Amino acid sequence: MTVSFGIIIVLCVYVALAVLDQISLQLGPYSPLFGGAITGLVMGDLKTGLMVGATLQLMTLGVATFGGATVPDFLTGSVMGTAYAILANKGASYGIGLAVPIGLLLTQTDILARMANTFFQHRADRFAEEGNYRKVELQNIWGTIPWILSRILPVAIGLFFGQSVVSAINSFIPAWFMDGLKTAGLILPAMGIAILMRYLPIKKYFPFFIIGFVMMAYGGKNFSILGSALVGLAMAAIYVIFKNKPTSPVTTSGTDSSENDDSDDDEVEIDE
Amino acid sequence: MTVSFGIIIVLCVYVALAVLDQISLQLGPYSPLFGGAITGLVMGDLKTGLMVGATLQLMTLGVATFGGATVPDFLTGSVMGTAYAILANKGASYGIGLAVPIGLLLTQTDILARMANTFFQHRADRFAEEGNYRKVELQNIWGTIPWILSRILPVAIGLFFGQSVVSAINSFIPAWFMDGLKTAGLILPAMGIAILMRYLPIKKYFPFFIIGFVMMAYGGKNFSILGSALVGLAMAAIYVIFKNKPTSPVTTSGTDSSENDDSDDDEVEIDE
Amino acid sequence: MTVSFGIIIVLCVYVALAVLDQISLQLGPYSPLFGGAITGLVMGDLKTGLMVGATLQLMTLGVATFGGATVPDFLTGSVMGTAYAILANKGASYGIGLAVPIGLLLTQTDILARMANTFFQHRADRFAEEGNYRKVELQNIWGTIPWILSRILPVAIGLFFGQSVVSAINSFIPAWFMDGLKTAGLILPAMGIAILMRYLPIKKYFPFFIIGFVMMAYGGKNFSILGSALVGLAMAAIYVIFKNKPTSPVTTSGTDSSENDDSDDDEVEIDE
Amino acid sequence: MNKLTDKDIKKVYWRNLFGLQWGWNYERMQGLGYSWVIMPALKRLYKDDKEQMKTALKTQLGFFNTSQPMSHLIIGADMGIEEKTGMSDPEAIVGLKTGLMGPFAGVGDTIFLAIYRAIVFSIASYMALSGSALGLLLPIIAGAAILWVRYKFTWIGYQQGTKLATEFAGRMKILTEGASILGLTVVGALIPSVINYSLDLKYQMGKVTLNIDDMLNQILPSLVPLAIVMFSYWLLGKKKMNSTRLIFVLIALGMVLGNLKRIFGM
Amino acid sequence: MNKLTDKDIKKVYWRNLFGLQWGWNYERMQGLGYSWVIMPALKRLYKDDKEQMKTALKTQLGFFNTSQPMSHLIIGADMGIEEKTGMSDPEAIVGLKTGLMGPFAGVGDTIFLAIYRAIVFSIASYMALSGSALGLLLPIIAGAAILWVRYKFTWIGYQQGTKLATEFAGRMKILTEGASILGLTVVGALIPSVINYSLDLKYQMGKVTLNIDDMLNQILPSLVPLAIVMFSYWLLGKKKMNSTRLIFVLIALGMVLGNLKRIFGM
Amino acid sequence: MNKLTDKDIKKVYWRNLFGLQWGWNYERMQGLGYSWVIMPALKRLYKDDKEQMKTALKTQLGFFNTSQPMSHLIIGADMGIEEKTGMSDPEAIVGLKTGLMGPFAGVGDTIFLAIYRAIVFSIASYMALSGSALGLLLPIIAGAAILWVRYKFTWIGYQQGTKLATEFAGRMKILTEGASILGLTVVGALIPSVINYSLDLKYQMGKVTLNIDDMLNQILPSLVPLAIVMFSYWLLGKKKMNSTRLIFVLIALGMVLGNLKRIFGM
Ligand SMILES: OC[C@H]1O[C@H](O)[C@@H](O)[C@@H](O)[C@@H]1O
Ligand SMILES: OC[C@H]1O[C@H](O)[C@@H](O)[C@@H](O)[C@@H]1O
Ligand SMILES: OC[C@H]1O[C@H](O)[C@@H](O)[C@@H](O)[C@@H]1O
Repeated sequence: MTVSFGIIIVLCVYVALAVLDQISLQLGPYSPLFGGAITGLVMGDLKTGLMVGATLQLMTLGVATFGGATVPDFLTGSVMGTAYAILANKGASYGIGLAVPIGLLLTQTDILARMANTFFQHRADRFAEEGNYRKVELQNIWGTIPWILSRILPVAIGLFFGQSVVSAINSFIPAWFMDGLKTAGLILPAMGIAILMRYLPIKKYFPFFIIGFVMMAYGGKNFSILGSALVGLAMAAIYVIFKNKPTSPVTTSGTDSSENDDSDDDEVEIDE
Repeated sequence: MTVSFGIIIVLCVYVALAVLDQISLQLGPYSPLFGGAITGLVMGDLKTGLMVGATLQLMTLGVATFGGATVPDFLTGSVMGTAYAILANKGASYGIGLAVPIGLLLTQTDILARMANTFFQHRADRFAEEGNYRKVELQNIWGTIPWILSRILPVAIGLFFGQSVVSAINSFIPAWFMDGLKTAGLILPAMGIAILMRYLPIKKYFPFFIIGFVMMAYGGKNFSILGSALVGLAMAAIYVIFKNKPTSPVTTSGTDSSENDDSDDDEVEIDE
Repeated sequence: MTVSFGIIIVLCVYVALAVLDQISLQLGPYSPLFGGAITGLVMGDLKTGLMVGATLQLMTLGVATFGGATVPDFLTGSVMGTAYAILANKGASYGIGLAVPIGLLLTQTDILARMANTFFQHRADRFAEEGNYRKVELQNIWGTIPWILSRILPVAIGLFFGQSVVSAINSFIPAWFMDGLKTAGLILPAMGIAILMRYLPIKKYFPFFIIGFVMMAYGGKNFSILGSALVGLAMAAIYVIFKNKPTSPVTTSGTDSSENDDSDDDEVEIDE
Repeated sequence: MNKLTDKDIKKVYWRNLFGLQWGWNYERMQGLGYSWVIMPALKRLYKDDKEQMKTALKTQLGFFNTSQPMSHLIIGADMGIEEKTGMSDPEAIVGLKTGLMGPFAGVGDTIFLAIYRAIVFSIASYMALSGSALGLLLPIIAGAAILWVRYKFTWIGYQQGTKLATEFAGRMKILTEGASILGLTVVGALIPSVINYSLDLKYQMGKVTLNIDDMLNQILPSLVPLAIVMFSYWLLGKKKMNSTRLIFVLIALGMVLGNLKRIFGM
Repeated sequence: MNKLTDKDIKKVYWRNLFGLQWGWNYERMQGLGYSWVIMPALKRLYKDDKEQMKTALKTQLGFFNTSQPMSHLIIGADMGIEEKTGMSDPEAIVGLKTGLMGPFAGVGDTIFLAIYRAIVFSIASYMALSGSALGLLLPIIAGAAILWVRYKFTWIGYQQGTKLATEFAGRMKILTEGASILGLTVVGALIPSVINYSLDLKYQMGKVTLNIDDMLNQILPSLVPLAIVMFSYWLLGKKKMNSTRLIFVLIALGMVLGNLKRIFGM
Repeated sequence: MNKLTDKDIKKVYWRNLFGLQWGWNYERMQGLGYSWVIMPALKRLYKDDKEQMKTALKTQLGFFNTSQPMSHLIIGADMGIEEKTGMSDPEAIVGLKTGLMGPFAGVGDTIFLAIYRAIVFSIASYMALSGSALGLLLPIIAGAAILWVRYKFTWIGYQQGTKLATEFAGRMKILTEGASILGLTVVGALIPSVINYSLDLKYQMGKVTLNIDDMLNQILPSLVPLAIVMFSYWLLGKKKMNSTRLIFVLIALGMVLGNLKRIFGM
């Protein structure tokens, strides 16, 4: 089984849109979750796509481009991992195992795109000297080209040679290596979490880290990330309330019954 | 089956005592829970009474007469709902469905009673001018009459015509209406809760609302209102401790062993 | 079955080491848990030893010699309770029942040891007058003798007469008494906890007591002491953070990506 | 002037327990009841002085409204002051009563009407739902404890007198805040616990059945009850909306939700 | 001078949504994008004044980098100020932009890149794992809500102008702290929820089987995931270590852990 | 005067680990042990000065009592000061020792005797109850970590000297409060976890069986254990009651509770 040209084109358009989503609206298409799902849908095996995408997504939750830092291209990893899994017909975990190294490999193309755009920046500088604002404007639009190419090229090439790649993997890569990759996939989320811990002031606010961990470690199946986020939100709000108002203001709660309380008709919000 | 005179009299006496309980000791008889239970007991079907009463109680937990506001008379609703359910022999949910509209209908009698008492207030004013304190005293005692009548009359009438009412309901009210009432019963507690939210300063202290919700939403069957109240109490006490003592006082805990600690023999209480 | 001399000697050496552990490193041998386990191991029934030791340990968690207070000798109780249980072949609960009264009985020997050492203290005073520091040093070393004897003697005697003691118990002590002891064992942990409550400033910080209780009471099997300790640690740290820094310092979290964050390479710790 | 006896104080306590609201009316609310409750003290102090008695009666029949359990503090303080100064300055008495009744109503209603009831009656109700009438003892026992608190309040009020007004005022603010925190925690917890409604919608999509409730639960348990509560809360903030009208809205909503299957012909 | 129309503001909003990072480059980061985004305002203000336009273009092409959603506040404020003072003091504009971009990046990335993503995409992923593609709607819906927030931000920035710089600064500190608290709670919760690795080691000792995982769980659930995270955190603090290298370390670790049985010949 | 060598400090650390309480007695408690522990330092400093040595010996044999792990800080500081000033001012040394030993005992006992033990030994015990002796390693490992902390304490004390007394004092208060919070949380959690007693009473009422334990659990889980603890706590506050007598009370209570069925002839 090879990937038809039609499918390659559709997926190329998709990753082009996805990278634009990533640097603008961030609605969803840029995420490995969507990458897997869309690829699965297009290639006729949505379920495998959902598995690969969702697993990869959870694996990279904390990975984000803070301050323009470059991170592995897990979206493309997700697209190609899913495609290879479906091609090889070897199940989702096969695809997940491949997605990580592919994402790693493609870190460089992201860097190239970000470097290439310096070219347009300099052209814009030149036009600015002339006061030619229309031409300045144009440079930013050209900037989309390197972004799009950096995603389309690897996907196109990877999918075109898909069958050969998969055969090569199947014949050359030993079982222990795939087992290892699988386990690596299980522990890789540690990276994203560790990045977040470095990014956030954990030394100052470590108690809240502990509380989050304990809630989830003991709450287990009954608890969820949104639950912990709500508790975190509550604690953050209590902190802000305390810090902001050192002296307790006169509260006017009390005898007014709700019937008379028609002066405010907003939903619950922070009252300040 | 009709309701015997004996039962009607017993229940009338009960609702008279209950309304007095409501405006004084608030020990329990005034609650829909007791209303259902007592009616069930008197009419020989305690279990149905408990179901109707308990469900109605949970449905109206947040409903209270803050500042003299008038609320539906769910006690009478509970009494008559239970009675009708037993008469019709249609199970507790039938009774619950009827209790709500009955309670709503009787909102007005409560208002009438509260208005009627203005009469005694004015008489008392007159006797006060004369310094006749005995007569002043008497007016407050007369005040019980409107309260009692406002509860006894509907119950007596409603029970006397009980059989006809039930037949009318059974023949005229369509199934979808009873289904709707049942679902309405399930969502009606939202009203009491919303009233409490309007009554309490939720905009200022919303984090605690979140915490209460999250504990119960995720704790599920393992958690309870008392549990959440204990946590709420702890948080409230921490808040009060913090606000009251901005500077940390010297603690004298330490080397004294418990054997020497005979100076205080009280149970745990707030130490201030 | 009697206890062989070899076993008696081994256990005597053990309790000697254990009492030294208790007054110095407190690594573990001094605990009833180890007492039961070691005795069980030596007498060929590790499992019974673990049961007796662990149960006794949980029963006495809060019991500690704050400020030199004397507490029952539950270590020796654990050793002898285990030995008797194995001798009588009556299961762990038999041994637990005996361990408590034995521990109580031996409270006095601990007091004797602590009194005896006054003798060496006075000798040291004398040598100090002479400036004879070597002799002063020696007195502290002699101090170990009363400690060791206070543990070895009861164990040696108790084990030597073990068989007779067990027979006496079996023939004289009624079933209801053993049942009672068993139940007493179940409620005895209340003592240790109450001691801790007296020792700690519960009147000032009772909210945290409530939180600990509620977490465990409702968390049940899913929660643990370490979990509650972590939450307690978090709350304590939040308290300390708040108290220490009344004005919020400028935080420098933010745009630095983790890659540049190489200035600190420590693990999570309180940052001050 | 006469002194109040312990028996007088106790009489007032008993009357307060029962009769503060017998004569409740829209014009003076607990005004009529207040005069009846404090009458044993008035008799002791002014029986022999017709003029003072008249002033006292007129003063004590004035507007009054507060939380019943808290009222003991005020009536106690009132007795303490009148015992010392009689009716020489009725303004001061009125000031005490109206000054304290507002904040006391706030904190008292929060604690005794809202929170206490929610806790005690929800436990008793859950017991009743599992078939045991014994749960009904719970409100009785807990209620008896409150009667004891009210007894204490009477004496505290009486002994502190005016100090109560000045000192409690500051404390009250912080206590109200504490009560609000406790109250809101319980209110939050009430939502998942007493609203047991779920959509009960299943959707057949090809081979898979989509259980809408399961999906919503995966996002947040009790999401639908929370949404209904938030909707009700928002409605209550609207002009012309009150709690009785809200009931009609919710009944209408129930009619729709309860017949979803009929409506969609499922 | 010309005034900005509502349409101008909206145009800038739309451009900001899409194009702030199209021209992202290592030299000026969002500098090129910034100039494009604000261009509709520049055109309105300086179309007829070539010199001012030149200054404006050069100013707005300078280095800029912040969190995208927060950038609306800055660009809004920039427009508000230029509308009043034009390009008379370019330094002030540069000061505003560079002064705010740092703190805004901190709080914005914490909230929108770290926390928001972790929550929304973890829920969606768990839904996907249970076979439902419907979860993919969640990020879309929540993302739409953020677009609305960004719209509001534009107007707030525009209306507050310089006040934003002074007033928000103080608020920002406390907001960042709040965001950190929320963020760290979620980060702590992520560990047991997304790292599902367990040692899967059983040890045969005589008759008893020792389940190492069970024993570690008795000490603390998710102890192994916690240890791996702590190890990664510690590594990231080392010189010469970065997140990409950490991946290789973790893959190597996975190779070992995934083949424990092979290694020990079990 | 001589300087202390690193080896001296280490020697004192080792002696402190083992022998501070060998000579424990009711008159001076850890006084005898203290002199033995610090002897290597005394030898180094005063070996050649008989008079100073005498003063030192007498000073160091005085009353002393504190938490063992915390004692390292005091002994360290003592060495630091004596190294500088010798025995010129014995009062200062006594002041340092007695000034710090009280607060250090409080916080040290809370952390190391109460909380640490409760946590580590409860985990180990639960492991033992499930049949595994491996849990016994836990206190050993955790205990070794504490020996390391004690090592650090020795050096901190030595290097900070008098500063310790002044600076730590302020910190100590807040640390004690923190330790109390941690401690009370654990104590609260201990109740449901280590008191496994339940009434085990069933009551036959007509057709229904009343399970008293179930009913109490519906009110509050672990209500009976809580009640027994509160009763014990209250007893301990009574004059003439101490922990040993409490044991007898609890055994008596156990005798009754354990024979309820016999008593009621059920
Ligand atoms: O950190 C601010 C900002 O920096 C870069 O521009 C990108 O990585 C963005 O995603 C990020 O929000
Ligand atoms: O709000 C104070 C008070 O007002 C009225 O008198 C009644 O509704 C009482 O139940 C309430 O406590
Ligand atoms: O309280 C301080 C100290 O006192 C005595 O020396 C012993 O009981 C120690 O265990 C305790 O640490």
